[in-house]
Amino acid sequence: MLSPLAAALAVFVCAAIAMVALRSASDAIAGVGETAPERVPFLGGHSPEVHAWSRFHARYYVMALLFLAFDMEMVFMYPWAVVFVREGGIALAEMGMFITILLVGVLYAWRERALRWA
Amino acid sequence: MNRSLVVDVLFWCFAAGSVVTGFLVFRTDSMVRAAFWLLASFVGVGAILVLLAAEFLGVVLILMMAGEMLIMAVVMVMFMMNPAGLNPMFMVHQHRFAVAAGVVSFAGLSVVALTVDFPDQPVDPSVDATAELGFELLGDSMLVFQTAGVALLATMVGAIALASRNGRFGTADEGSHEPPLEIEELESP
Amino acid sequence: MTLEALLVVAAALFAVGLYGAISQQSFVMLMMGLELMINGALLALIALWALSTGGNPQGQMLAIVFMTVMAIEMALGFALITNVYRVRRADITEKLRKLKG
Amino acid sequence: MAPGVAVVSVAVAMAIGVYAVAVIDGIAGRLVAGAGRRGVGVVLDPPRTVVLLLMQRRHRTERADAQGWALAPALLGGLAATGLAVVPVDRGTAVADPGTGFVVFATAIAFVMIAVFLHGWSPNSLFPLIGAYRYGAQALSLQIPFLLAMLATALPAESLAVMDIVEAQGDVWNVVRQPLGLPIYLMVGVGVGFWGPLNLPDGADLVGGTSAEDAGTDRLAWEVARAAMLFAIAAMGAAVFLGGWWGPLLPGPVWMALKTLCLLVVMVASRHLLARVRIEPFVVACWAVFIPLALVNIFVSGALLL
Amino acid sequence: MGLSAVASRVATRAPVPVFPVAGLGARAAVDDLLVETRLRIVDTPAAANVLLLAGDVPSGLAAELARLHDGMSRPRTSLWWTLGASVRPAIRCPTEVRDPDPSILVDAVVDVHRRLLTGELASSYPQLPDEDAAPWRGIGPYGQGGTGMTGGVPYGRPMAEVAPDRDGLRLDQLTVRIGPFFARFPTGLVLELRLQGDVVQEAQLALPAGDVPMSGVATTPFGDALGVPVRVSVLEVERARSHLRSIASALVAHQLGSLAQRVLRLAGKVRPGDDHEIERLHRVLRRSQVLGWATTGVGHIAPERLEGTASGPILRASGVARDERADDPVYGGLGFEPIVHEGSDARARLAQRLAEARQALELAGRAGELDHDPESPLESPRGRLAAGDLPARRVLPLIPSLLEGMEWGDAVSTVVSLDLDTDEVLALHATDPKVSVP
Repeated sequence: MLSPLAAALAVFVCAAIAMVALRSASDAIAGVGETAPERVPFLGGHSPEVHAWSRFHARYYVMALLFLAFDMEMVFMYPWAVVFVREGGIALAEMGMFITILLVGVLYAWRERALRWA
Repeated sequence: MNRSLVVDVLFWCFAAGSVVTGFLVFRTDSMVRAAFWLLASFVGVGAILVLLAAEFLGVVLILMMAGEMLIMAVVMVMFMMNPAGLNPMFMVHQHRFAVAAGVVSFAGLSVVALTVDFPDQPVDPSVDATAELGFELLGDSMLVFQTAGVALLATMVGAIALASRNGRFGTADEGSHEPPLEIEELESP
Repeated sequence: MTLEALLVVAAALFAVGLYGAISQQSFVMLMMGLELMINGALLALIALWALSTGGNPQGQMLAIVFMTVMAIEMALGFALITNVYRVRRADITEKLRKLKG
Repeated sequence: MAPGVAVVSVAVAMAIGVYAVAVIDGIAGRLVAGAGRRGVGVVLDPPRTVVLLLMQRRHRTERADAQGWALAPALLGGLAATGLAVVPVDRGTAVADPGTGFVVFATAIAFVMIAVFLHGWSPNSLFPLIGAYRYGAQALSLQIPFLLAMLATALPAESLAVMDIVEAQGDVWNVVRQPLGLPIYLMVGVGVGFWGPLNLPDGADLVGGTSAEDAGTDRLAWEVARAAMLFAIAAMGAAVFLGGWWGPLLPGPVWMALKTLCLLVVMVASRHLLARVRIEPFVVACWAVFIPLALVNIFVSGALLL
Repeated sequence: MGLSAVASRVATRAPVPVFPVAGLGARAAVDDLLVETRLRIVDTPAAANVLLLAGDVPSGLAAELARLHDGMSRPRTSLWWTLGASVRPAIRCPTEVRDPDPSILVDAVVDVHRRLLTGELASSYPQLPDEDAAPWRGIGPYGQGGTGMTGGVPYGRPMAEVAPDRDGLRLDQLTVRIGPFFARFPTGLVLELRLQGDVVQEAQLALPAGDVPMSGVATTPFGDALGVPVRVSVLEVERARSHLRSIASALVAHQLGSLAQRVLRLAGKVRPGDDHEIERLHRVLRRSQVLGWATTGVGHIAPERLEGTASGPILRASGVARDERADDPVYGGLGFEPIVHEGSDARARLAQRLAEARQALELAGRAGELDHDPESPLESPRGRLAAGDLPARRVLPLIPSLLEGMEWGDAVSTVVSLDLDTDEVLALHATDPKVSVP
């Protein structure tokens, strides 16, 4: 007998292994090996001048930082949701206050156009 | 099979995994791999937390770390030269001192852990830890909870003001002048 | 899985993190060291909570605060790195030192 | 549940789900295209394509991150399986019903972004790379509305176990209690499964995006994992919004299957009816519209609960 | 029968993954293959087993064609659908199909694919020699071809260099040449881009020179109308078809492939007076929001920038009521009035084409036996057409400045909304390798 989380873990591990196995299975059927020109990344006919791996400018970095802070609210909300009905109005008020404070941050980001990048 | 044996085996797997992947963070050339090794280390710790009856905390730690480590990878790739480790690299300073500090801190902390006699008071498995946490959140630790909210708001505002180029005070890098271009050959081992 | 074993593992994580935080030149790698140290501390905290304090709910609360601190550290750290890079084009600690003043 | 039974039942569910996605997609495509009713192809083409992809040689790019490339579809498939495992099929029947099943599912959803990013990063090629980063923006914006829309359903159950959440819908389904929740859930669900209008990482403008360099089983594994993820999202939606096994006359699992199928049809058909959205307005919409809406959903349904 | 034999028999019945290359005079035929259920048109060579070359692929693109071929995964083969062309493609094609009937082509492709899977036909060999992009082994401490952390050419390619950006962050800029076989662009269009992240910092046209037979341009009714009288109804139906095909390719670019199939089917069967069919299509498109969220505000061109450059629907979508047909007495007698849309963006251009397609069928229904006089000005679906004055020649120079600062998805939407003609783009290679900015 497995505890539920262990069952979930077992399912995860087995599915992942199965996917890797599936992926490798064709190497036996279809063969492996290719020449240098066959490994050139596709750009529509031209070969790239530089490696694609670079200091990629992810222009949404400000949104990502906003996410880092805002995502934390989920940690507080899960336990809150469990006791919400038992605690009643006080729970609603407290979480309302907490969320309102955080939403001010989102509002600020939106006003500063921090969510846009192009 | 004995349940505690299974737990022990799993614990040592996760423990070894999280320490080894934690170490690999500093031993890989690719920044994406480094971030995802760190994620693996957190997942290992999260799994240990689950084994320790802190089921909610463990799972939520893993949940939080997915997003955080993705951002870590994105930012690392932006701000590292040679982010994918196409050329091998080893960007360290005061390496010997760092190794010594690591070893000493490990030894010291381990000695503390092994010598100090902590009270033996295991958590009651019948208690719903998540609900406990919820009551704590809305009861005694209410102030902590709200303070966290304010701190997070301050973080958001601060991060946006710092990172965003176009704020209400004008362009962030205006008036700064670029340092002269310098070619530095960094030591490789 | 004893308390001692857990604390030793936590110490190992902390030590690896400390090594990284001291030795790495690049800001972002330095932050990974810090994260790893917090990771070790979190493990030690929960180990003590679960096995030594009998599940005092404040221990869990403290763990959540740890996670929040981690998020705040990352957000502000990345914001600072972005700003420093934008204004000074520095991505490793030495450059910043050299540029001071 | 014994480990073997758990794994096999999830594998069967996944296989059925993936096939269902392929068939629904084929039927919806033909209906929208106004093509003739040559039905056999819709049913038989998916397995034939699977065999074809098995016979195609895998493609590798120069200096790719081979481990990452192999790991990405495996991770996505594993996450889909985990997500499926925590969905209850009938009262007391679930592969895994941990007390935090809800958070486990959310974690599986959160890790999709790791899988997609890894998948696009690994080939060291431009279009996959752009797709990977685009999904970063998309997933980070989707994450919070998704979690919030799901979280609202935990309020009436006072528990994070999915079984309890379904159990609490005996008299009224959550879709009635929280009419805003299901649309938001489906929208972000389509986004998490990067399907249809929200298929930005593998989009047509990137000629395949993160899977542009995939051939043979690489492509097969990725498509299978993605379809399984869609299925898992639909199944979870059926459980937490549409009352899972609750329903008159028919046995519980049948109801569960029907409800899952309904949501799956809606999600899969969106691909043929809605155009690709632009990433930037989408990110703004997530933060400025969907997060506030999801919060309103939580607080209004919470207030009504008291 | 062995397992692999069974497998290949099953696999031969699957839709064949085909990467099509539309050469001169073959764009419409290749686009129409989308409706064939036995083929699966794919966007990248990695996913394809069959490389379908249609029409004349100019010899100037030989190197790119070889690279495209080598990018396909095995088993693979190439097939040439001649469509009246005579110049052989630059790569070896074991199979040729001379019949222009698409169903015969599909049969041939399926057969080739079957033979490929069963081993009767050998998978084609790489076209290019097995050499790295640059010599790199053995130089530098790790053999990366240089020293230092960012020096050298690891694995045969240099790393990207930093460049300034409007964001103030000096991060790496990727220089890439996209095309000439990029599925969303007309064949032959090559854009040299500098990308930072997914944003286009700088765009340039890089049309390779080469000999292109000019034959392809003349095969459409509009090409004929330059020299001889052509029925107005024929011209107008052709205009409607062209607009519908353009809308179909925009739908494909916005991930609505099945809707695009419906539009292509409609394009294949429209007759004079079928404008109600397009009315129905218009309702479907409005419902599916193609004309909405994906294209509004994308690719905005200020009307004054269009002065002297683009004509046709692009111009009229910016609110300028200029149409060569308005000066044609024949059209005047039919009660022709130019349609205009405001907006100047991709959405307006799509709506413009849809409205013009409807109008064209209406006109065709009324035109009866009337002929277009070769002396009168000629308005092709893409704008004013005269001998030696191709609409694409005036539109192409707009692209570089238009794309600058655009996110990649929007850039693709914009190029698609300009409805460049493959034949014209390929013909420009021959006549004028440097398209000058007016």
